[in-house]
Amino acid sequence: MAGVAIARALNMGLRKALEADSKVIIMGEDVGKLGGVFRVTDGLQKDFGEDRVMDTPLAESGIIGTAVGLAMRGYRPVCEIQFDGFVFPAYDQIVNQLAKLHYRSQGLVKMPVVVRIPFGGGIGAVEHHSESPEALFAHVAGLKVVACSNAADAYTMIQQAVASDDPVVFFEPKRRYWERAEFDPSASLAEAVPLHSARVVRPGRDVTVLAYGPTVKTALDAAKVAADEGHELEVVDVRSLSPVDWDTICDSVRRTGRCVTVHEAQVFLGVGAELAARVTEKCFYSLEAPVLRVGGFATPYPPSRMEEHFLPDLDRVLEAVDRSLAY
Amino acid sequence: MAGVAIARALNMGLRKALEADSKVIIMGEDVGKLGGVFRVTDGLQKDFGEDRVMDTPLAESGIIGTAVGLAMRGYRPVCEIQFDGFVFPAYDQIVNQLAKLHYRSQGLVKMPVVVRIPFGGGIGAVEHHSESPEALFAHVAGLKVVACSNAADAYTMIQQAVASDDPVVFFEPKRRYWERAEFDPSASLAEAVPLHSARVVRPGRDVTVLAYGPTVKTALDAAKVAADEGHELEVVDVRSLSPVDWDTICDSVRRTGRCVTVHEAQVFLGVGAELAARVTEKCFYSLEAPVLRVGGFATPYPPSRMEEHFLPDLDRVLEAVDRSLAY
Amino acid sequence: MVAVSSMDIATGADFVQLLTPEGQRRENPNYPLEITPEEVRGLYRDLALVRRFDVEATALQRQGELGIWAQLLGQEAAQIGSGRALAPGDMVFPTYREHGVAWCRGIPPEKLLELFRGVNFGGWDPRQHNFALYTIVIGAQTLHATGYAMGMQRDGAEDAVIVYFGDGASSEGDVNEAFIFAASYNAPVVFFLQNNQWAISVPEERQSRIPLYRRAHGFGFPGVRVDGNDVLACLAVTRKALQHARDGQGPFLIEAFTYRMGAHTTSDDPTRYRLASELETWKLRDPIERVKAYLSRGGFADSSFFDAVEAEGDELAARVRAACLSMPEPEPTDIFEQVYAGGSPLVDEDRAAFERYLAGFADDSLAEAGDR
Amino acid sequence: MVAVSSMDIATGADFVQLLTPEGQRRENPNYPLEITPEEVRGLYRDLALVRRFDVEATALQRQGELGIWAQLLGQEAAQIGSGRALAPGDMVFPTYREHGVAWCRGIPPEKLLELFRGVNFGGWDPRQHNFALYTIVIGAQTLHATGYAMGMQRDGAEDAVIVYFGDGASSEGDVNEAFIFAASYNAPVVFFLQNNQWAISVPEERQSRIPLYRRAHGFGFPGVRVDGNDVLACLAVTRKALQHARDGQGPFLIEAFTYRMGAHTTSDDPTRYRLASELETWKLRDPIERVKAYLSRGGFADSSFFDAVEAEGDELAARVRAACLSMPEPEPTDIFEQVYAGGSPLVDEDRAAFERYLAGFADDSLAEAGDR
Ligand SMILES: Cc1ncc(C[n+]2csc(CCOP(=O)(O)OP(=O)(O)O)c2C)c(N)n1
Ligand SMILES: Cc1ncc(C[n+]2csc(CCOP(=O)(O)OP(=O)(O)O)c2C)c(N)n1
Ligand SMILES: [Mg+2]
Ligand SMILES: [Mg+2]
Repeated sequence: MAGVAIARALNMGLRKALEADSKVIIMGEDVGKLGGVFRVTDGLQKDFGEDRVMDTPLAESGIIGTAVGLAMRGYRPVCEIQFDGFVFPAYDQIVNQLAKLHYRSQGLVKMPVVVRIPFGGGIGAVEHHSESPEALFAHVAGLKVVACSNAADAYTMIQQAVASDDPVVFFEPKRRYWERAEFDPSASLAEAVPLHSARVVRPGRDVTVLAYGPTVKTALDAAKVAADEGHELEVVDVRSLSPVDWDTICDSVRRTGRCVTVHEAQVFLGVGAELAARVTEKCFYSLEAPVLRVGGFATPYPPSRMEEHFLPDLDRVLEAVDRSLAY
Repeated sequence: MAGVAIARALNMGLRKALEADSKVIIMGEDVGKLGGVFRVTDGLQKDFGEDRVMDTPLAESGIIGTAVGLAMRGYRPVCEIQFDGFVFPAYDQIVNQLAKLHYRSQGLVKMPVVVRIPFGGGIGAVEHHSESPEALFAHVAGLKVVACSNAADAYTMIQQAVASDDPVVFFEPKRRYWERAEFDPSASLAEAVPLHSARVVRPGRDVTVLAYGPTVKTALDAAKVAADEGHELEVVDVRSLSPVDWDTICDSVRRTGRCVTVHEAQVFLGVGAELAARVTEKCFYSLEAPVLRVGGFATPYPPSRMEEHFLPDLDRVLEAVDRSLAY
Repeated sequence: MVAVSSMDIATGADFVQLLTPEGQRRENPNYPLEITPEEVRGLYRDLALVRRFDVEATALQRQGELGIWAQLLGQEAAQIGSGRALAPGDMVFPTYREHGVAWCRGIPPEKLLELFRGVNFGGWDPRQHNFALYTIVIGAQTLHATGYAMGMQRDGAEDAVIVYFGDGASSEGDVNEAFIFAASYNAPVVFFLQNNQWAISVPEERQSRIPLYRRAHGFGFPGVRVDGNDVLACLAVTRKALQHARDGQGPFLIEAFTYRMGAHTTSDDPTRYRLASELETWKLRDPIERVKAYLSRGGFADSSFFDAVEAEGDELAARVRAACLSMPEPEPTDIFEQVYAGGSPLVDEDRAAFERYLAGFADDSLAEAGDR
Repeated sequence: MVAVSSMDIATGADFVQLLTPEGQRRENPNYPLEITPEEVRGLYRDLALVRRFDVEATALQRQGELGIWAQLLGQEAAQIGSGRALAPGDMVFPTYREHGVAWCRGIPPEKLLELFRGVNFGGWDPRQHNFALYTIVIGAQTLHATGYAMGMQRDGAEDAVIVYFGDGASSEGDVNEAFIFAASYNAPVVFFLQNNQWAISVPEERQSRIPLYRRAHGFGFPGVRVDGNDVLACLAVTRKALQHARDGQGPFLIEAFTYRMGAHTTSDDPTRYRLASELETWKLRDPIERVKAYLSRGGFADSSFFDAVEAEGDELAARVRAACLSMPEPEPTDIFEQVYAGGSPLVDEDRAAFERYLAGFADDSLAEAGDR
């Protein structure tokens, strides 16, 4: 079908999920009549009713905490957190309850809950609207964490996340919501690549670039420019941040011998730290250079007039690639 | 002076801080008459009064949120979180407010707040009482994060943390609270090693072992055994998890060419990931082996009857050391 | 400041009591209670047995068989009264102290020891008993209860949810958000607050300067205070609250005013923060004595009955002790079980490495004859 | 369910109003107000100027000069009435919409644009104006306000704190914990809830099924509802609440019942979730028109006065616009400023690397004549 924007693809995927299972419900702030501030739930309340697409009181802990109770009752809540910076009031319910209940109950209590979080910067927003907290969830055992980077994946991955019997924190690349791509919405979910697999989105022999969410496009843009300069970058969309698909990643790094990671979150203890540490451990003898990490600085997200400098861009990726090649 | 337990050393340090500055106040659950469940604030309310050593309502977000307000008014609150697993209700106030206010106010608003957290397992407790959430704070720009491992440091570091004009998350090695050490409480704070420095606690030439908090003792015990087997481990107490003292650490790794990290938190995206990634980047040509990481498993903290297997012990450290030496 | 002493309140007017500390029946027009001597004897038995069980568990902890134990001593009436008001389809969300309610839900008492011994996080199937796992993070379960009740609404079920929490818990944001969601969606949930007047060492006055049952009025639903040491009052009020929820009238808050006669847990030392005299006063309001007095004075039970219950208690205690001592140890590799419903390669990798590591010892001990 | 329609309440009895929508003075024995025509003219001027400023800021956003703007349209009386009740020593904790209160605290309006333009997170010194930075995380500031008030208590200060929040915010755990801490410590803080009936697209009924001012009663302190479009009532009630706090009587909740006449922010589209007719009804209760009617009818002001204020507004708007357009851009390296009071090698390292990186371009552009 013709080009579809990521936000719209998510909307289509959620609609499919609501149709597929009457236990699926959507809850959050402004997800009803407004359709969410990014319109990801546009029209869903109208078609599925207020019991299944529910505006909640303004309380994130309440949203996740009641979703946990609904899941105990057999429902499959999909919770929307309006912006990345506002997930923290719900952090306790996510970390201590949602993530641990299956383990604590020795598997008797399932937690098929999806927590949707638009993340990352670049939209000129005010503070708390441009955060990248993914590492704060990926470090928590019991959660699964994924990030989509394009419309086709958005459409498929959101359905896979809703179908998962484990809690999934689902990160959506805010500043790419309007990027369009073509895909076949009738393709069967069963034949789609598994939710927790990475994917090589551009092959290349010189340097492996690991990215996810909004920085996948950045990496692809960088690869184009690098190609003109005679360097073939292999871009891997990590897609699943917990668990990570090490086979796909290490297979690439063993071929290129060089690796650069790219995300918006601050480098210090960001997902890139785990990628670097484990890739080094698994591919030690293949590495020509240390894994280099490109990401946000060790500062809070700055006022929007400075964000273009904070966000890893094509040039910062290429600069790291050059440093890697210089080893 | 004669051997003092860590819990007692912290109590002495807090008393000194209360004496040194009338703006210092202690707040938390059961810190008053009870003196805290670990008696770290024992006797302080009696001597400094209820306005300076304050039992709070049972609400962690309220504790940190009001501490932020008290700091705006010029106070220096020291907040006790009763157990590691109970800090999460306060996570939003810590991450979005406490950590960011100095930056957001362009330096006009200081946040001299200490958040004390007894952390780690090994005391046979029920769930949520044995967590190691340090990475979840070290990844947050605007916070400083430290962990003490012995009574002498506990006494000094808590005073340095209270004296810091930045928010400090202060991790205390729960299961080592009763370990004793001798130190001179009259030594001047000015001459103490800086709060954010690491320290070589046992020199050795073969492998650098990086540890902090409760695992420093584990590492030292391992070093003794390794010595019998002819391997000289250099044990570095990382002490400051944000910022990290890379000079001390890299100086050691460049000499040994091998590095093993040890903490109780799960390895995946634990502090060891950043230590491994950056040490590899900074010492690439000196490394004979990849940095190996010993830590908790990728599971929630298990029921206490299994915790001895979950916690990195002497043997798991030695096993990693052997693997490192095998490269 | 408007601090209210607990005592005033407990004797105040806005306080439901159907059985006085002396064992006198009182009528309350709002909470009529038809109850046969036989039923009261049943309640007495419940009260006596859970207390006996609690005493045994405490002893087991002292003897090192449990890591810690949270005693219910003094709160038997609040738990049995409310627990016996429940219908089978109702769902219960407890804290870590609701041993009496667990008893009413048919959970074998020895199962309650497993969490405290540290072999698992709860030895029962929440679905089988409609009794959730104990929740230790204060207040968190009130939101789960509210969400579960919202699910019942969607299912058109005729059941209700009851959630237990304490005076200290009432200060947590989660509990107040639960009140808001429950009121907003008119969810069929009964909030059962056991005000035992202490949150470890912190007195209830630190949490609220007015009686806690009034908290509900500010959120737009009913709240009443009941004598938490009066099993009949707790039964009658909880029945009414559950009916209120079933009838689609939404949430209801019950504050059971009681007293924690023991330590917070076996790790606690109350002498550091409260006077022994306080305990003495409350012994006079003992939840079990007043039922015994009522049964004896009314000629509804004689010593043979009380002796029989005592004997039954000792048997129960012996059975629980035996079960505790013979409780199987978990396998080290149980650590890796059920982290995810769908599994995870990350967990599998750790498990494999750990198994290799354990195997390594086996070899060592053969080879080096275990010289490390 | 007991849902209450806003309209009923706004016209109900438990509602303080001193100036009707038609501009008639009303007396309320509990809130006597002595006020001179001169003072009312001053209030009119405040109301008119902040509205004019708000209109200009909205226009600047439309023209791309601001990333976003949160309009106060319709809430002028709530903000000016409460803002003018403050003493210099009182401390204010705003949300992101309190432009009118900022005006009363002497903050140059153009300073308010800096956050929304994205050059910083707030262009004023909180200490100099006793006006904290805007807080965007809903409800978080209520705890800061309570803590600050606890500090005032310790200092023996005779000031009070006022904290602003919305109807949606009332559902956040933090706000309820702030009520609890404030009541527990009897802190001198006034909670000023602007109920503009909407949390973006969510109506107030979703947050509470009873009037929000009653929330305070459940926590043990006074709560009153005032006509938020009546500047005189907001002034009188806030004065009384602040005095209550100063007198050591602790917290006080004011619910200013008003209406958000504009969109939530310039990014919002209210037509998706509310009827235009609602807006029409509320235009009849406009907070400025009624003051104008009162002044005119009473002969306290003539057209020359109103014209002068309008002219002053246009000057203000022009000044604000000019200031916005000439606002200096931040330096890229400002990103690294003031992360810590004590500095951090981690930040320094990133800063150094970034400066090398920028320098690299300079070289490039010389060398490769900028061919990337
Ligand atoms: C979020 C959280 N904070 C702190 C604790 C530690 N803690 C355990 S019980 C308790 C007191 C609870 O008091 P209350 O709610 O009155 O229940 P009670 O124990 O008296 O039945 C505290 C502070 C916890 N378990 N969870
Ligand atoms: C914790 C948090 N959650 C969500 C948001 C997104 N958000 C911004 S304003 C708003 C609605 C606030 O409504 P209300 O409290 O009534 O204040 P108003 O905007 O009406 O003045 C929401 C949900 C936020 N800023 N913070
Ligand atoms: Mg209690
Ligand atoms: Mg509002």
